Amino acid sequence: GCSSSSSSGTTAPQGQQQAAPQATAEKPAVEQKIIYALSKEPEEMDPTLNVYARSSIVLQNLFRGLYKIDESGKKPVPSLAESYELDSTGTKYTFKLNKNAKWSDGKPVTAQDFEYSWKRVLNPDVASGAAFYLYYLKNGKAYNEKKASADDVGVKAVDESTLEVTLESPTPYFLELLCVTAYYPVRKDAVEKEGWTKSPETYLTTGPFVLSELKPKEKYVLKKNPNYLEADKVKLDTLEIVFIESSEAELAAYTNDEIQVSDNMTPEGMKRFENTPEFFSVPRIGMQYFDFNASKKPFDDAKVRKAFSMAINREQIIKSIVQSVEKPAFGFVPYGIPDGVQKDKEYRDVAGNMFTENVDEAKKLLAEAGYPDGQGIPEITMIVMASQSDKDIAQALQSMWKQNLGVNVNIETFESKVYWDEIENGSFNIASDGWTGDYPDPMTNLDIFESVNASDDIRWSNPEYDRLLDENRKISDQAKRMENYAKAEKILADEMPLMPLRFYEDQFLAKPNVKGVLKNYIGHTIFEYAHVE
Amino acid sequence: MAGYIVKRFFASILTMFVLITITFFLMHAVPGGPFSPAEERKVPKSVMEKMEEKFGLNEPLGVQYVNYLKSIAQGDLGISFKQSDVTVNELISRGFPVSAKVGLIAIVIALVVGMLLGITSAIKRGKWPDWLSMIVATIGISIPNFVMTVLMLFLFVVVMKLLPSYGLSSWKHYILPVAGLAFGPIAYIARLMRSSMLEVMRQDYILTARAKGVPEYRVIFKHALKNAIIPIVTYLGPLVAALLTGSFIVERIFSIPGIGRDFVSGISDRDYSVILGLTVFLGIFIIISNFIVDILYAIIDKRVKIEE
Amino acid sequence: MKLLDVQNLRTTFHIEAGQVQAVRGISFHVNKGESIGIVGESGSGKSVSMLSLLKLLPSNAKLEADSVLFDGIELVKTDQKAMRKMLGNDIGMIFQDPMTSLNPLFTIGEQIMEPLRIHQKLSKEEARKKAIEILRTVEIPSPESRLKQYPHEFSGGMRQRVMIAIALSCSPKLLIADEPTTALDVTIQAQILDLMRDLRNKMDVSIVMITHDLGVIANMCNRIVVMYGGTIVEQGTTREIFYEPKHPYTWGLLRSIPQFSEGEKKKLISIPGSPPDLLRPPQGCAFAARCPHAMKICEKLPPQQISLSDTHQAACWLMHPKAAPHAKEVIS
Amino acid sequence: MDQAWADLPDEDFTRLKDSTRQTDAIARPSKSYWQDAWSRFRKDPLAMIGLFIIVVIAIAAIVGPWLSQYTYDGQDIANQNQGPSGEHWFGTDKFGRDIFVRAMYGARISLTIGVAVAAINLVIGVIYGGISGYFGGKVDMVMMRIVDIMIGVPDLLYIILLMMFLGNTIESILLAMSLTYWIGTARMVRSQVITLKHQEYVLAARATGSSNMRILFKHLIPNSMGPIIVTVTFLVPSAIFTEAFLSFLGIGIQVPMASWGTLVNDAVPTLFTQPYQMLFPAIAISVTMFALNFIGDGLRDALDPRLKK
Amino acid sequence: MGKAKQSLVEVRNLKKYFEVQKSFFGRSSTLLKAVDDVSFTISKGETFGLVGESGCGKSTIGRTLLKLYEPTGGDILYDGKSISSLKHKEMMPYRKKMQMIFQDPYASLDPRLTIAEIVGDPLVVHNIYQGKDRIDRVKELIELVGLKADHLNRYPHEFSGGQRQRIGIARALAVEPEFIVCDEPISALDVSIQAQVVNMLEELQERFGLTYLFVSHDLSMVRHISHKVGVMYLGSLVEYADVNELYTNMQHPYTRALLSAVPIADPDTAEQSERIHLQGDVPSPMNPPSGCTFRTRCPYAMSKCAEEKPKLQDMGNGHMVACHLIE
Ligand SMILES: Nc1ncnc2c1ncn2[C@@H]1O[C@H](COP(=O)(O)OP(=O)(O)OP(=O)(O)O)[C@@H](O)[C@H]1O
Ligand SMILES: Nc1ncnc2c1ncn2[C@@H]1O[C@H](COP(=O)(O)OP(=O)(O)OP(=O)(O)O)[C@@H](O)[C@H]1O
Ligand SMILES: [Mg+2]
Ligand SMILES: [Mg+2]
Repeated sequence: GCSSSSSSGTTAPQGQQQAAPQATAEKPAVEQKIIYALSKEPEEMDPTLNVYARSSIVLQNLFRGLYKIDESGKKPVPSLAESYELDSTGTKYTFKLNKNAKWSDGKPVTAQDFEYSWKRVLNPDVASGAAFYLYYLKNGKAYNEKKASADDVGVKAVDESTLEVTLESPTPYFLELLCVTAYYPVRKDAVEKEGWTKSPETYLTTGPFVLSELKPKEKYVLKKNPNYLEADKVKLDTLEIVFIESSEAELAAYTNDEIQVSDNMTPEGMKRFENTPEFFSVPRIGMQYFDFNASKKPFDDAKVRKAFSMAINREQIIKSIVQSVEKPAFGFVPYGIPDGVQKDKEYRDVAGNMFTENVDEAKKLLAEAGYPDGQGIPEITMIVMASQSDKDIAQALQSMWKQNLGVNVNIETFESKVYWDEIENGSFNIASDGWTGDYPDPMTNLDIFESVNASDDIRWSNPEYDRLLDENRKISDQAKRMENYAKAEKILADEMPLMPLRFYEDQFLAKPNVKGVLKNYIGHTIFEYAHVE
Repeated sequence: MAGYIVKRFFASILTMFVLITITFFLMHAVPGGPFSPAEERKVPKSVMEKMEEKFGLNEPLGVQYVNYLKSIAQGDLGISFKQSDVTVNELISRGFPVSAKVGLIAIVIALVVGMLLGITSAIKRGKWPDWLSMIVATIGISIPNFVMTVLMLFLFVVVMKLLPSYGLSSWKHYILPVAGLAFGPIAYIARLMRSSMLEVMRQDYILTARAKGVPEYRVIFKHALKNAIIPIVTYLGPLVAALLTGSFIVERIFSIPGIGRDFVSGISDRDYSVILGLTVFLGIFIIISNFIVDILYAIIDKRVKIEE
Repeated sequence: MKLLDVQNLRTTFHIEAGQVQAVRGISFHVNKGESIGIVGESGSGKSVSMLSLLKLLPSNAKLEADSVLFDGIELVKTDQKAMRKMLGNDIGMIFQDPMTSLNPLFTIGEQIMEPLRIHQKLSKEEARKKAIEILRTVEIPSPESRLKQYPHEFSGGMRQRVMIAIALSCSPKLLIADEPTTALDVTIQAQILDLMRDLRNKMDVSIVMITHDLGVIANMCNRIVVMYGGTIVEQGTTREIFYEPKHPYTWGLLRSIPQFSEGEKKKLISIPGSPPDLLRPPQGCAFAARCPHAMKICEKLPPQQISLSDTHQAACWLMHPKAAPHAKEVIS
Repeated sequence: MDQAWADLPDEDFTRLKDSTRQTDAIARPSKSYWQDAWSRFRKDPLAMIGLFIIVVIAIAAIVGPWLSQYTYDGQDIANQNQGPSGEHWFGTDKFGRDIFVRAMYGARISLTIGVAVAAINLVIGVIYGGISGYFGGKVDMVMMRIVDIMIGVPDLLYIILLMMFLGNTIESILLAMSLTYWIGTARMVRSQVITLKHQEYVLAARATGSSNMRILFKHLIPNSMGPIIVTVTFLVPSAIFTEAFLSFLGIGIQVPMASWGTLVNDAVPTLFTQPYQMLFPAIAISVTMFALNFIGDGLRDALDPRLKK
Repeated sequence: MGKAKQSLVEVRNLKKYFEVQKSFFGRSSTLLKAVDDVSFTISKGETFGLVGESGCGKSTIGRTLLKLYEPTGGDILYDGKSISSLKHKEMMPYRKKMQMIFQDPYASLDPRLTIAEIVGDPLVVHNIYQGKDRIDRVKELIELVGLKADHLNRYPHEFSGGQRQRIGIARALAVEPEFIVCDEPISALDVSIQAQVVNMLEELQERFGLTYLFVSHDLSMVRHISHKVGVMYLGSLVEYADVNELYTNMQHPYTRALLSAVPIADPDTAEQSERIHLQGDVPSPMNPPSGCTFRTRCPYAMSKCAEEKPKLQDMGNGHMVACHLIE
């Protein structure tokens, strides 16, 4: 058994099954088919254009790039690439492609394919939304902004199986980046066919599965890809991805055995399974937090911000309101990111909590800021998105601040499409916000608070903070880097320009006979290692 | 007849034109665009602008409007902004038959059940069948669709495990969505039928039929029904348009790949071409179904002359 | 030979406000081959009494009678289903308003053929032939094409002829015509009356004709029944009623017809007041409140039917011996 | 002839004098139209029950919250999801808030919205439909095409737009729902007016020189009251639920304020774990609907003097 | 006719055509000539009776006279002044002088209004008699037509047909008109009530010197009440004369047929009376026969009748007939 709230195990248990493969073979053959539900049809099936999380889940099962996230769901391992070499500047990678890497039609995957795809992502005429993922490449941004030509971009196929990649600056998490769909290859002759993503015949992939049937809005049927590099390890024959929008319906479908894997259920529904072996919860490298608008009274005063952050009960909100097993956030870098020095430990555990909750302290701080018992404090508006969970959390916070600090906070909800504009125009005091990183390095969660990035939300800047992060981009000494990250986090904790609430975890249910379903650190559900018992 | 159709056709074109114009500008006046972030902000501004450029959103509104009119004149409703590999024409031609099929079954059921309920309560006025139908009807209008559908889902799928929860792959799959769609209309039709049946049963020609020795069931189902059905036909126009083009709630809850969901999701995604395309489609649909109802009138009741 | 014999028929409607005693004990009969007229003002219970006989009353009505014999069958005991078998077959009925009595949504043909198909079980083709024949009998030109038309394409007179055709389609023994010409023009009315007279002679049906037009009655009927306030106040042969009326209401009725004795215009003689409220019918004579000759007894007790001849009966206190001096004065 | 008949006293046979006769027996105390309508309404037991229920709910909505020890937003998470009890009559929600008090607050909003939307749309629908039906011809043609267009324009668009300009207030919800809700009423009034306008009393009014507007509002509209009332009673629940749907899209009233619609909507996920959370608000809506239906039926009868017994 | 009386209403070549759709999806609309070229004069204080079959245009004449329908052609003179082209506002003073009593006492009273409101409505519209005066006036009117003041707060359905027709009359009298169009005021009433209403109309005429256009198809009643009678057939006037002249010396075959069709309420005479049988129905006014419109049913029709429409000719004594038989 696997402890349901375990943060180390990211997949369904598979120990036993790997130990005794013969045993399974003797049993009457079960159909190796899993039905999994997504809330909607993926928006984008061309990996080079995709920016959507939901689409990524499908694409991650269809495509593989140079590297992939391993079975533990935590670190990159070679996939289509065999190995790489990094030069001393830390900016030039030379990848060797696996000779056996093939497209689903059997043709080999070449370095030229990668060059073509990556340049395509950056091509300003293609206007891919995912282009920014490749800004790490030398001149990537410039090309995308039409300031350089395609030839200037730092990717080059030296021969069929050698790819030379030059980066703008050293990027310690570049291998992790390679696991993002935008870095996946597409083949020129396929892409140039009109509507290539719309039919299984023209849709060429490189991953564990191929598309075999496509029923828009209803379901996509994926079949095992015999030409996949590690095809022998893929046990699943069929992966059916159905689209169930309403989470009530998904609960019904799951309890009715119509789907085997579910991750889009109502919290109430999920909670019913919380203590069963069907329930899994996996940290994602993201966090929900609340922006304090530091440019406006009363949150221009760090004391007030800290008071607000200390006066709430995160544990209670998560358990009773969000109804999940997630962890309260007392820091700014989520779980799921390994520590740079002690590789087998999480950064979060090493760094420890950055602050605590303390109502008395909070009251004191508020009084010091000139608002004893909340008196004289200007009207405070908290904006949230119209989702049920956001509204629930907002109400709980509102009530806690009222009770603990004597402060009245108004809640305003906004439709998601206008919500970010609302934050940008700055008329709020507190705003719900959240972030999921792209790669398992604290940078992905901390750089968003740099002054260049924070000007249109928290409106806070701290030169020391900026300096620490900047330094970390340039050095590769992990001990120093980790120290700097901790320092940066401490600054955030002292200034509290945002209030961390919870570290995201992805919860999912899998029927007891379904094993090996993987949730990786960015929330993708991977079926490469899954099978039915 | 031909002249009438021609005239009606031109009126419809004008109606559509105004409809498109209003929707177009309204849509653009609504804050937020197709590429504004919805969940977390990820995409940098510059990339967003590039995508807007690709879809021609950087052009002045007037130009966009003219372009849209041009392409729609050729029957092209454009590409979805959100799902860029899907054209709106595809979206409709795939989704509409699905919505229409479910909707049609629902209409038939709503008509049959609603009318039977209404007739029974009219004939048994003041007796228990009348009360029963009154209760069903009131519950029908006081329990909203979003509750009704979820309730059914839990009852028949989770608790009783009788019916499937999503998709449309067998006849069983149709039961819940059809019931969800038909519930409200049944209530309404029952009330409507009751009052018009009561009215008709008072007419002289019913007495004539009885005096001819026509058996009572035949009096009711032949003589009275045909007359009483006229108000239902009026109600049917908008109902058919609404049901055939799908319902947001029912399609969402029962995961039906129709176009009913697209309207709301199109608007919350600011998927301009989808919004406009569906508006155009729905507009045409409303116009056609109103037209058919008018003709139906004339067919049922030969006295009715279609006026211009 | 009595075809229809009604004894003490009473009909009550239950409405929320109470009970409407629409018909309060009437007795009359119809002989074979005879046509009788029922006159009386609006609301006097003419239609209700006929509908009662045929069991066509709405569900809120209650019917009681000592006996209703039709062609030897006791109708009081017949249930509605069995009654329907007779309706349209043995008994035909025509209603007042030809404009509303035909179903607007069915063709004339369908409506004429229906009773034929139900009662005589004719095939569609046979029924059609029969329908054409009947339409010809009621003098509708080009009946073949007319069959396919709808009621609104017919004029009022033609519709009433269609109604007659429907009523006569199964050659009934009794035809009940409830104000068949009230809604029609004089010239059309004349046509219809001629037609009915002809048919009576040709097809040997008995006719009960309801009207409040004494002219129509004088032209059509052998006997007259005068109703007022849910009761029969007088009945007799046409001549008896016209030339020896005994009831003040009959007098009033006859006198309110404009008379033209050369040149000089006379003021019309009207019956003042309005008919009784049958929810609370008067204790005594229904007409007492409007009767110019009313006596105390008239308000207290209902008068009894007094036979003046085999055929002539009237119910009026003036015929009581004690009212004799008074009655003399009235008659002079 | 029996003996009794012959033995009547002579005195009975004296003629009645005109003054002693009872003509025109139907004397009834005179009342004004409204008194009259009210007296008819009062005699309808169902309608009175309906009225009583509505009054009770209205009173509960107005004064109820003050009498309770709880407030609509007072949280007590420790006591979340409690079933109904003496302490919390309708139980508590997941914030530990008292659902009874929230339902009473919800009544304020939902009833306000229901009634206001019904009233506004009644007025617009009656005027629009009345004019369209009465004048007919080209006027009707143009007005009906406008209606077609208004149905065609996706309502969410302008609702969102309105919310942006006016904020998430009850006023903007009302305004948004007033934009197209009247169309059903208008259609209905139109068809009524078309059939009624050929009545002779309309001609009679014209012969006395009444203006078109006078004819429309004094004669035609009052005579269409029956179906109008029915339509309006149907409007109330759909307004209540549309409001909930708007909240679902994030453009309704703001939390922690609740309406009946949002109470029901928010309870959907817990339908099977804590069914009472939906049950009570749903019952409140249904009871109100029944009451409204009864009142509607009663009103329709009461306003039609012809139905007087 | 003795002394020349002053004419109050003069109708010259009045035409009223309706446009109607013929087919279901009517492109083709045809003209329905409800009133086609009708002229007559009504003298002050007199009753002009108008008879004819249903649908021949009697009501249409009455309604066009009051400008309830816009005349298609011709002229209407009231007291010497043409009113046929007046607008709503300009018409208002005439609306006070000209009133109408309707055929159907059930349909012509708004069921939702009390008697007081119905009778008071013209006073409100013309803004005469304010406040208490108005109430008094309504009371006066209602008593004038033989009802009681305590009837005022009742509704039409609480009255019998005769009483309702009185209410209609009271409404017409409210503005003290000079001229009243009585459009079949008695045909919906009981025999015993008809006399009440006719008596009252006569009484009122005597008292206030009213002028009536009395439309009816009850020929005996028309004979009773009218001074002059016009006979209409399919939109045109075929004969008109003083009442006694017309009834004793009728000329037009239609008039004769019409009068002979009246059932005589006397069994003796009924058996003897010779009836002129008219064949067929009234032709549709949408495609009337050519020439004389009556020829299709006329027992004396000649070839000339199909060719030429006969004109009204004076037979002397003001007796006008339109028939080719009269030469
Ligand atoms: N369904 C009913 N419910 C209650 N009362 C009724 C009903 N039908 C008829 N009555 C009453 O019964 C009485 C007799 O009506 P009936 O129709 O027989 O009159 P009538 O003599 O035929 O009059 P008319 O000449 O107007 O046809 C009237 O007072 C009428 O109001
Ligand atoms: N508003 C109208 N639109 C179209 N046709 C009309 C209209 N009013 C009357 N007609 C037609 O004009 C003709 C004359 O009608 P009118 O009502 O004047 O006849 P009438 O002599 O009064 O008949 P009745 O005795 O039945 O009242 C009829 O054919 C009628 O159908
Ligand atoms: Mg009758
Ligand atoms: Mg007329």
